[in-house]
Amino acid sequence: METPLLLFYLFAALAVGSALGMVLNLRNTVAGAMNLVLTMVSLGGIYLLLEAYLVAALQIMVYGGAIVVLFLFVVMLLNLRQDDFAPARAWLVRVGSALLAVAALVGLLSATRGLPEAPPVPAGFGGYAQVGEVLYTDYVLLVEVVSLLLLAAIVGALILAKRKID
Amino acid sequence: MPIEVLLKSAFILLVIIGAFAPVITWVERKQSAVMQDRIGANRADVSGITVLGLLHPLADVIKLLTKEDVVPTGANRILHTIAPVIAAVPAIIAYAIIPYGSTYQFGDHALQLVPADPDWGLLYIFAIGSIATYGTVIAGWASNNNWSLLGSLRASAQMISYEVTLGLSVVGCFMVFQTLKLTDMATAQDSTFRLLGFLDVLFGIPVPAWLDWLRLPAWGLFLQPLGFLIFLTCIMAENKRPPFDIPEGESEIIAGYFLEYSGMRFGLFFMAEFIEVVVIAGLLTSIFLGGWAIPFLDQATLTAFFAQGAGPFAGFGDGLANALCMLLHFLCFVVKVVAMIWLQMLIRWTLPRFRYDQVMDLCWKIMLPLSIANIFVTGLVMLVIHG
Amino acid sequence: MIPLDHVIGLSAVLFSIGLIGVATRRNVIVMLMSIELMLNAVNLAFVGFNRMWPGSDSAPALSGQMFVLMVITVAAAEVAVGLGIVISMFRNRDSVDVDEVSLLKW
Amino acid sequence: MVNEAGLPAVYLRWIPLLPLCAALIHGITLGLLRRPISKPLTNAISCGSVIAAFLISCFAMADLIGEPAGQRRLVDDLYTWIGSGVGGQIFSAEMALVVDPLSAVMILIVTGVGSLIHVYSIGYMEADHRDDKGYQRFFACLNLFTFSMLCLVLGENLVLMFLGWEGVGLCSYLLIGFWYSDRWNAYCGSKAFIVNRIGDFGFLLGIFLIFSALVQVGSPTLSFAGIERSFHQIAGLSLALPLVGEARLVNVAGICFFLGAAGKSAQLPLYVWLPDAMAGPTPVSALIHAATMVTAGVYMVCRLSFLYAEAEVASALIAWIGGLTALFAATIGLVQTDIKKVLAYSTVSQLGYMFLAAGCGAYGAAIFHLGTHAFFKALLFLGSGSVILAMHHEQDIEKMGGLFSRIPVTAWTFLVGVLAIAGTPGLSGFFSKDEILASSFASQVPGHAYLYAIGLATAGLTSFYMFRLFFRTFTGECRASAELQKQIHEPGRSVLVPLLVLAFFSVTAGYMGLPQVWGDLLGIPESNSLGNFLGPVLAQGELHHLEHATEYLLAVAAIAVALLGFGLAYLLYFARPGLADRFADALPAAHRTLSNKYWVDELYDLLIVRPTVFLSDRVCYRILDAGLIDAVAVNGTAHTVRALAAHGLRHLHGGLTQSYVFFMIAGAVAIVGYLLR
Repeated sequence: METPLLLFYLFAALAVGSALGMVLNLRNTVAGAMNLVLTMVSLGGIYLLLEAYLVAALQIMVYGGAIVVLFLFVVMLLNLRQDDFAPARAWLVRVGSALLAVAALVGLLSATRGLPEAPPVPAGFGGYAQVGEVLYTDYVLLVEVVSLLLLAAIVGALILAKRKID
Repeated sequence: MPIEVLLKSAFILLVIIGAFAPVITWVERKQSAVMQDRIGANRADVSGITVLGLLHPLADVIKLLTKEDVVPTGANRILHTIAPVIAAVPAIIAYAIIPYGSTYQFGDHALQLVPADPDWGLLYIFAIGSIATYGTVIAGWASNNNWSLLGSLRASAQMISYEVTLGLSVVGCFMVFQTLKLTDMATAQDSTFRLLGFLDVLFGIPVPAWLDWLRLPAWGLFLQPLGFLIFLTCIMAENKRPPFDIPEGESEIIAGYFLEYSGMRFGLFFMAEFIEVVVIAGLLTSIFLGGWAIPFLDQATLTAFFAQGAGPFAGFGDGLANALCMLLHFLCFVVKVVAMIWLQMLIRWTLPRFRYDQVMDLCWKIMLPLSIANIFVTGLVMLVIHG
Repeated sequence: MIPLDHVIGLSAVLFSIGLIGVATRRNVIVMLMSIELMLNAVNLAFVGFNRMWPGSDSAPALSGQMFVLMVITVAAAEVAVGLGIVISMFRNRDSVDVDEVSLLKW
Repeated sequence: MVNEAGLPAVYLRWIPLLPLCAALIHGITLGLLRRPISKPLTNAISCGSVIAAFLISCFAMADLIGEPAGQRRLVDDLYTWIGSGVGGQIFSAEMALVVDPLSAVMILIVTGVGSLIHVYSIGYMEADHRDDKGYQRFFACLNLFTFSMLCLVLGENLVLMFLGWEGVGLCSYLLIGFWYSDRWNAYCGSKAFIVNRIGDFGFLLGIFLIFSALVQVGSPTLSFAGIERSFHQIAGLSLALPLVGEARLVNVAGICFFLGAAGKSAQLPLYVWLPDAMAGPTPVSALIHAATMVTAGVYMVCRLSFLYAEAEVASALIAWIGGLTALFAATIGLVQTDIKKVLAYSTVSQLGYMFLAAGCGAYGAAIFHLGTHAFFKALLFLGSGSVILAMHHEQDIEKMGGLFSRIPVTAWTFLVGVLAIAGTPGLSGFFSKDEILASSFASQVPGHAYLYAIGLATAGLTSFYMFRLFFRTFTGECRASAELQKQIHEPGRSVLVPLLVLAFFSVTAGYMGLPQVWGDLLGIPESNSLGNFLGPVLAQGELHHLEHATEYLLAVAAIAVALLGFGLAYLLYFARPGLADRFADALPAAHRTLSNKYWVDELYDLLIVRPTVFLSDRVCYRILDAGLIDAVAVNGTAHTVRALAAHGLRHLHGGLTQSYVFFMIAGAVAIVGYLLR
């Protein structure tokens, strides 16, 4: 087996394993978050294999470096040591949802068989220069919209989390 | 090819980790002693020989390796164990893209003195730098100690805050050098610019030819002075050393996130910090000080001089000329790195620790707007120059 | 070469895991993390499909990666607001259990 | 054909913009900031802007005259207002202002008379005792009106003209109901607005018709020059109408446009609003309801003269309606006792004259009369305003009399106005009216002899009721109460100066367009300078050629009729004051009919207003809106949803977040399943 494929399976196994680790880890939210980081980093590796270099770097920087740290920060801020919740209400709904999700998975897996072989990529594909050029020409409106969204989110988060000074 | 990469990696690890990092601990002790008007580390001796205190790093290592490794009760054993590794590894692998020399042609083979040269260069540093945050955060949380947790909280907030500004501060350099690769940046800085050229470009006043010698190296330091200051501040804050050491804050929270660590685990945190000092010096050198470039003497001139120049160096041939050039470049790089390390030490021992709110204010209210303004001004100037 | 149906399949698997997480876990923070996982799974699919149709040298097609960038940004915004809600929720209820916040009904 | 592009003249924009800026300043300080500015500043801004506009208009006029006769056209193209395409053709309506001889005459009248009336308003509104807070509001509306009127006149295309058209309608409404605290005034304002809307609907239909016809022939445009250029293509088109059958498109469009003109210019059957519009302040009556706005219809017909020259049915209709309106309004004017009402009916009558001329194809004569009428009617209105001020807002001529010695300046200038409108030889009204009568005599409109007779009769009636007004107001015994008599005095200078200026022009304005027949008599070649000036932009209707002898005869007839009217008025109201009442008693039916204005208002009330109100109230409101839309559709939907939610759906909303997640997943799975089926 060639190296990229081997790496892909390695990363895929890591991603799935850590994703399961996150979802199934019932006791420890921090461990769950660390599992999530592992998933993110593995996905970053897979992006590299798929020649999406800038996306890979941003994946690790933003997801790994910012988003999950934020999760950890909140977990620590709230000092959630362990999840020791009582048995869930509405367990039927939860089980139903899980079953439905599995059903959807089976359907999706059966539908995505036999995709064509990927063609060779153009020069500079997925590099910062090319992505940046497309981003700030064809998709510049999208950038503006998203920046507005971010501004709104900043203000919203500030208002939500601000401690009221009485 | 892999062998060459391995060799290059081994070389950098040997030089940096094997030589620099231990020596830095000594330098720090000595420098602080000088600055505080005392004698400093001079007690460790092997049968009476102290060698200016240079044996202290050795003694440190022996002490740390032989100490008991304590995991507090109630701590999360796995995360407690992993945390120092997560903290140290990114610092070490960051060296991979710092060029300590240019590309040299030996016959058919081009030797590039950098272990890895990815297209997205600096983004790699930011990516692994963001991973390094976890080491600190996890360490504090896994210790099951309130002081540690407080240290982690402070560390996580401080590190993700400064990461933003850190990224923005080098955007100016990206724009000026038109690249994200550190190797290309160093090459771009291997030239000079007219000190009075701005008169010509911005105001259309011709600069007389007899003033042409009035030049500066095209270093990031001179092209992006504000960027340099912001970058230096932010990356020192990322390293959590004084004056940004509030996550450790001995007088407030004892030792912060690594309070519950002992032995070589503590040693790893300790080492990571010092390795990062070297990484920071390397980055500063590559981005702002021209890397391996010798000021006013670009590579082509130098090689040509050695290859067919006059005097005692005449006629070495291309191979030897390149080798000599490589040696000079590497020495130049080392000198600059040492200077930058010294600068950091100077700052670390000069300034007192910030308060937590001061650190945050500095980041969000001063550094961030300044870095954005820097980008704007850079863009404007480039627009004027390039039309 | 990496077979793309494996990439898409991995994406589907991760998405389902995230879905199960959202559907079954009661810890709001874990739910949010599961949503992040789902978003990541979708990103993976985007990158995979972009790899399948990368365009030509003269006209590289990068729509998939553009989408990923946007999704990452939106995810960041979502986390900022979501965690803000979590904090205020914890402040009011002293808990991050979704079952505890059930006042808005009927 | 005038050069369509025209000379660029960027200063033109300031003619309408200056009054607009003034109106905006007033609007912002008054409406947004709620800080009324001081009276002197208000005066300076309002009058200053209009006077400046007048000066710029003069400049434009000078520029225009400097050009050779065929190329007199100044254009200021600001920007493309409506840019669009119609079926592969580019269509654009420009925000462009055009000054050609026709609009040049109009802007001079609008800004010239307008600035005099602005100045007059300072004195009039200062002395107005009723509501001091409205001072700035009044000037804001007046400036806005000036802007709209200039927009109407200068507009390069039909849409821009329509903008101004609606703008003047709005300002007219605002100013008629200026003292809105009196319900009657508000009612009059609404009446004017609603009646005008009927006309505007016709105008709009005309625009649509012309535009669709132009689209049909492949040259979509709305600019006057463009329509004129492509007009030969649509001249032959016809239109299938219900009831009437095939009709020529130009006739239908012409009638539609005329409906708009009839609304704005108070012609039969839409004249009813103008007499009631006298509820507004007198300067408003002078500016809007005598000199400028009401002549917009005449201006529009002349502007579209190329269309009407082809549309003989529409032209005949215009001529007949104009003639009938002239006579009809004049008869009502005979018995009115409100000084402003008499003048209002006189205005309607004179507008009828103008339409008579336009319908007969003598567009130049119509504009000529428009100009002279603007001067003497503004003079008469301002004079009546001066009288009203002197009489402390008493408008009934039965309570006046003997004012000649008390307010001599007003009386003399009023007399000049009366003489001018009555057709005294040598004054402005004589020449313009004479030209209209001559052209109606010479026209080819069916029944033109009757039209001439009607015009002649109207001239006599005009002379009669105007002198009646003068005698009743200024001569004889003063019939006002004793304490009022003591307070009667001449108003201030800002009222009198405009009167004097207007009196001067009422006398002399006729010599601008001295008909050639009189020019020959006096030995002046090319004496009709106004007509020659307007000539290139107006179409020429087909008129019989008249010998000079015939024209002198016609003039003599007109003078005789005017003298007859004067003599009768002199006899009834000056020499033998009791005789008039005996006349009225002798013919009770006629007198009642005339004093009740032929019961037209009552007729409209019965035929149109009441059914409409009934329909809207009983059917549209109670059954359709309240019964069907509100009760069934709006509230019914809400009730249904509420009932459904209260009894079933709310149980789905259990407050458990993850049950919602379940539904979401179920939906997503359903969609995925459907897509993968």
